[in-house]
Amino acid sequence: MTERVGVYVCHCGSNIAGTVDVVDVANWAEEKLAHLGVVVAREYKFMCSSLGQELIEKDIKELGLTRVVVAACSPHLHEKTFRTAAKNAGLNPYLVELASIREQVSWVHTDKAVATAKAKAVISGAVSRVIRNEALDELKVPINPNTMVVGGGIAGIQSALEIANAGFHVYLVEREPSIGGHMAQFDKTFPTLDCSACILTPRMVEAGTHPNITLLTWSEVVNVAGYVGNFHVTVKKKARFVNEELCTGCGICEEKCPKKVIDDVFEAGLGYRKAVYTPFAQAVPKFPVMDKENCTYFQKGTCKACEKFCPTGAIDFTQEDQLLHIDVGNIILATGYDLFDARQVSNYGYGRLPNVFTSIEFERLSNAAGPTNGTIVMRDGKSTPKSVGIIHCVGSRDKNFNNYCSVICCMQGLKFAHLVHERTGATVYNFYIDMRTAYKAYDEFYQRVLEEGTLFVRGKVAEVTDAARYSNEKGKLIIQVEDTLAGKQRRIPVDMVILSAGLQPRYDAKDVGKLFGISCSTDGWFTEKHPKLDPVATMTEGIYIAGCAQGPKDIPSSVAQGAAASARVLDKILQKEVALEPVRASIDKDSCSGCRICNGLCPFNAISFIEDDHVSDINPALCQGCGTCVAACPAGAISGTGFSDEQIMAQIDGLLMKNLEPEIA
Amino acid sequence: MPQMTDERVRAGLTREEDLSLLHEVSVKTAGVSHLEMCIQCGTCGGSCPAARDMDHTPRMLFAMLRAGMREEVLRSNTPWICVSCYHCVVRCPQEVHIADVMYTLKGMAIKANLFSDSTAPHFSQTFVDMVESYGRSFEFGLASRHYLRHFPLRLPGMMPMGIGMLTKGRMALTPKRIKKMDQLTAILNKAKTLELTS
Amino acid sequence: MTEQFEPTIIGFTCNWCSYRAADLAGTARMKYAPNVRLIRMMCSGRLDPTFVLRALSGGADGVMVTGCHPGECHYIEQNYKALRRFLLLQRVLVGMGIEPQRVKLVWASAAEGAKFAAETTAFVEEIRALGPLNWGKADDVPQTADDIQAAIEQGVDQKEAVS
Amino acid sequence: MNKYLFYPGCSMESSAKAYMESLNTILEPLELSFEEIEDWNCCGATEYLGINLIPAYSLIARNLALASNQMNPMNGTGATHTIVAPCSACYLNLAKADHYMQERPSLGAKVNQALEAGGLHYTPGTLDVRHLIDILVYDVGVEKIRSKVVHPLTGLHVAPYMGCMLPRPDYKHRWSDHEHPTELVDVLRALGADVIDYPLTTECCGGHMTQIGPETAFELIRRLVADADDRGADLMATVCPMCQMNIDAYQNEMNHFFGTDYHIPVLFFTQLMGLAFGREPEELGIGAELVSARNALAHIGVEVPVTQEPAGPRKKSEGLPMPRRLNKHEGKEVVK
Repeated sequence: MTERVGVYVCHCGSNIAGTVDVVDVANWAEEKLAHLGVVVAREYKFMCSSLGQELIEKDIKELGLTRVVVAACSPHLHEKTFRTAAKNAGLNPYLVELASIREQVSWVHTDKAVATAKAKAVISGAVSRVIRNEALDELKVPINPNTMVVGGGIAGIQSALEIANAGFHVYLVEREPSIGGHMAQFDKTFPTLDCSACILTPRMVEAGTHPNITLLTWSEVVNVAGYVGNFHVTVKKKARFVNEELCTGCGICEEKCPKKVIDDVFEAGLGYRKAVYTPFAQAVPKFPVMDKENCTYFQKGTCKACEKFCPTGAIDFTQEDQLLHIDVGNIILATGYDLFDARQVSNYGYGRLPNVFTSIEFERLSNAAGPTNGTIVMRDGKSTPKSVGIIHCVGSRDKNFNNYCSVICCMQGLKFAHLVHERTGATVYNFYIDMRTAYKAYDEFYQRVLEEGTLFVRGKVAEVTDAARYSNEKGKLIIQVEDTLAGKQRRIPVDMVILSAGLQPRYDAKDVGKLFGISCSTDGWFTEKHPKLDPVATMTEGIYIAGCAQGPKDIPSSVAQGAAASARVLDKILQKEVALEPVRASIDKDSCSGCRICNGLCPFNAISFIEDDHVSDINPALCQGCGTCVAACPAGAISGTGFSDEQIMAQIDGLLMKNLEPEIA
Repeated sequence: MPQMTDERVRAGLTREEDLSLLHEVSVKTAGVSHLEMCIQCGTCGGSCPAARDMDHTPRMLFAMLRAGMREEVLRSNTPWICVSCYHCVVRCPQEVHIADVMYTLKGMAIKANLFSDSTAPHFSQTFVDMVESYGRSFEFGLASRHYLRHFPLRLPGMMPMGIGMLTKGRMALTPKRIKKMDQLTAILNKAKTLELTS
Repeated sequence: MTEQFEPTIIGFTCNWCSYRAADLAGTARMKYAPNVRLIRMMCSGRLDPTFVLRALSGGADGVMVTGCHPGECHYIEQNYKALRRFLLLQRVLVGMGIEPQRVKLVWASAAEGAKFAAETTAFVEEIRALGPLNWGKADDVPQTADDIQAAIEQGVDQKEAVS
Repeated sequence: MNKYLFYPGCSMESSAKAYMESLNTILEPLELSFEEIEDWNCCGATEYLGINLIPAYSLIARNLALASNQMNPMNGTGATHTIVAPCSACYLNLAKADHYMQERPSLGAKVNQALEAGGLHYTPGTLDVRHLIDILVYDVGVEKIRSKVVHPLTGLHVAPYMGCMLPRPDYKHRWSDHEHPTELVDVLRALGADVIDYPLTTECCGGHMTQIGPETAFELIRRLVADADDRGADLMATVCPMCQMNIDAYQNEMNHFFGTDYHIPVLFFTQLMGLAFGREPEELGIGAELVSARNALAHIGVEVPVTQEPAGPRKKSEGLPMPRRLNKHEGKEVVK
């Protein structure tokens, strides 16, 4: 059957008409493309206006159009508009094609004749294609109202609480024994200097006791299958060797455990913990975990002190890792960040010079619940520093390490300066490249630290050394830097150096991204759907991101993103079902040879192999429509709706139409 | 004319054509200089082991390049003090090829005859003369020519060392010459007609 | 005087990065050569090499394939597959007696309107220099794998295409 | 037998003869074979680059072109595309030319244009430019070195001095670190030496500043020597002729300049390897250093014979005044 095609050429005011002879284009289309089925071609000042849309709707109804081409702006702008118009007039929306003659023609070329000819070619391509379009229906799938939040830092906690408070169930998965994340390690929070634990702990408790939240700590997601609304997640709940039903969290096991080990995680290597432990006093849940690697019983076969003393018999050496299968409709990833390993900047001496500390070490050092009860001392554990240098941008804004600004380090450095000053009275230097104190009440904090007498040196520190050049440098750490405002190289001897280390993506962020089917930026942070307008959604429907997993940010922004992600999830849950774009691949089982070439190509695991029939099959809900398998199928058994071979081939031919006058092109 | 420049600089004026100075230096530098990427953090000036003898730190020099202060930059002793230790290069957060930019500035200063101290350019030139004549460096010839010209007063103090070097067989009194000197000369003569322009 | 040869080029662009880069070039009113006509695909991984052959046999003098930068693919990693196919395709073209540099692979993110414009203009000039495509007319069709490799190395700086 | 192309550099025949002599003694036990590049020329040190760019790179590239021609007949005999330089400055120049000719194709094209005038051509990337210690640590291996030690240097406190141009700029990411590399430390430890913690290990020796701005250079030498002395070093081990020359030959003048009295001998690491492998000091050029290592080596039972001092131009040196300290502009002229 011959299609009846309508072509609509938009002037876009003078945006298109200024460079393209739209009247000529319309006349040409009606005449020269008639053989493809064009029955009408019109030009109009603003096609996207309601009058323009009505024009199309009227033609569809009155002229019985079966296909529509709108030559206007980029499809990314108004494809939806014109498809809706077609739908209103009773035409399947996928029978409408946009020909971009603004972004790709009138705005980028200057010669009117050339631009007009190119516009014709573009329209010819679109018409050739549209007559091969098929009517498609959106896929509707129901939404499972349960949600999984991965990562129990402040962003994840916030997300979980928002959704739980709205009355829906949340699984909060955390890799460590307790929720709380990095924030639990901090002493004070800038700029208000609230005690971090004081504001965080109530949230942790709320999350731990909320009837709508299932807390899965010491657990990791190991597999994700399914699609928006219907994810099937496998969570590995690592053996705690403590029966959570029986444990009261009394702490006797930890007290009696004879094995003391350095706590590299929570205490950042500055403190000790036992082999059976809760990482910190306010941990949620309160149940300890047993560290098999260090437990004397597991290593040597005897001890069991914990078991002997446990008043409720909760210690269980036979416990094994469990795999939990959980179905959810949406997932929020709030997996946080890793601290930049400052040893990489070998000129700053961390790891070689004892009195060089990292920011997280200093957090623990200044924390009243930390290894020194909040006394700021040097590595010997007793001397108070008389002078302290705080170095900003360690590992950040540096092409040798991480290119980006880690956002929090300036404020963190200022906070450290304040704490050192307040608690030791030491002379404090801050070395910075640019002082970045944007956001509410941040610059005021900078003013305050200036007022307290902290000395600021604008210059990226070149090195920290113990090689004294002059007698006053003996026994000190010398910070060598160009004071760029004074234009002189300076050597400043101090007792202690704190490296305000940057944030970087979790070491396994790439793998986690793959697991959940989302991508990472070149820096390694999870990529949001739109950097400004859709910052917590991802390109994979039903997967959202919040907090530092998306990029470095401070606590207020993390909390805001946590809340934003839950708003997006609640929106989905309340819609009860979700419509999926019908751009999908499908396999013609009769043509499929069962070669399985396509099986390995799909990053979304949408293609499975049906052993019985010896053919491959595509799950339309998992398929994202990239088309890679379509291109790869040697048997031509896979077709892509919306982007079929026929459509693309026809478009190629259409674009290459001759006699466009002039022959640019 | 230097006086004119001083006037101009004092008045804070920059000629349009001087704004291309940074680009010019960048183009003439081997490798991709990344000079335009400098964020003025001072890592170079802080790292430099010889900064105290420089009239401007490398960072300041780069700011002056941007400002189009051609004569002031080419007159600076900074490139001549640079010891090519590459501390700044590996530490630079913007991967600016600082040491190579210094070589470029030296070459430009020599061409423009704008250096305030001739010791270094003459040493380099003497060294190059030896290499161009013999294909190998010739320490004795170099040292004797250079010290006589620039450090006549240092010679006495150097004598014990020079004698030591000679007696311990560490300095030859006659130069070594490569076999295909004509080949090398042809290469260098051709090379001298070429310049990096893009 | 002979008129300047105006090549016809078909561009296959990925919906997420390079098509948006083209949009951005437009929004920013960057000017580039008008010889390229674009086809939007969801992903550069959709590129079936036969599309390129169809375009070249149908009158195009060159084909430009654009996708997201490696590591930034909207579909995780499909642009790597596009890269693999592209490299293979070049060999096939050589085998057919077509200069492999008539196809070009460009990575352009949605933010790289300027890059898109510059690469397009540069490619048009490259094809202009090659002259019109005489499909299958070349006498010196390379025969051995080594010949093919040599022809590719001579013609295309593959590293540049990848980076 | 691992075969390599070898670029000795000018110093190896003169001021660093001891380096060459000692290097020759360790090749065989470590099963290394070096084939010298035929008719190599000076790399231009740090001097030519500041005068005229294209000639400077062409000068270096001639060596690369010669080497790449020479590597062909050796095909099939091992790592033939590797060119070894024992001097850090030569190493850097060769590596740099190879690297920049790739990074800046326009430079590569011009350099080749010049080379063609001499009938040569070099395709950047053909050769792998490496330093001697890189070969010893990463190809030969520390274990093998340790296995050849017959006279451990136990009790000898050595400051490991890598110098600057070796670990930096490190175009190929070869070194363990740019600031505190471990390669030399590992070799010296394998010899049994007591390696001291020497944070200045990659600081500059002054380079050509000993020739053109002695006050700058003396300060750099002072820092190195003073810190080594502070930390109890008996001697310093180096991997570069220029470093050895500066710290050894100018130490005395530096002492005069600052009124200090340091006495830190500087030996090439290959000399220490030779000693540990059981060679005699004379075979290793020990004694050629101006700050004598005799006392330092006596600690570990090595006797260095007194070298005769043949008659030199001594007569003219009598009765001359002591050197004066130099002011910044003394003895220099202003060119207009």
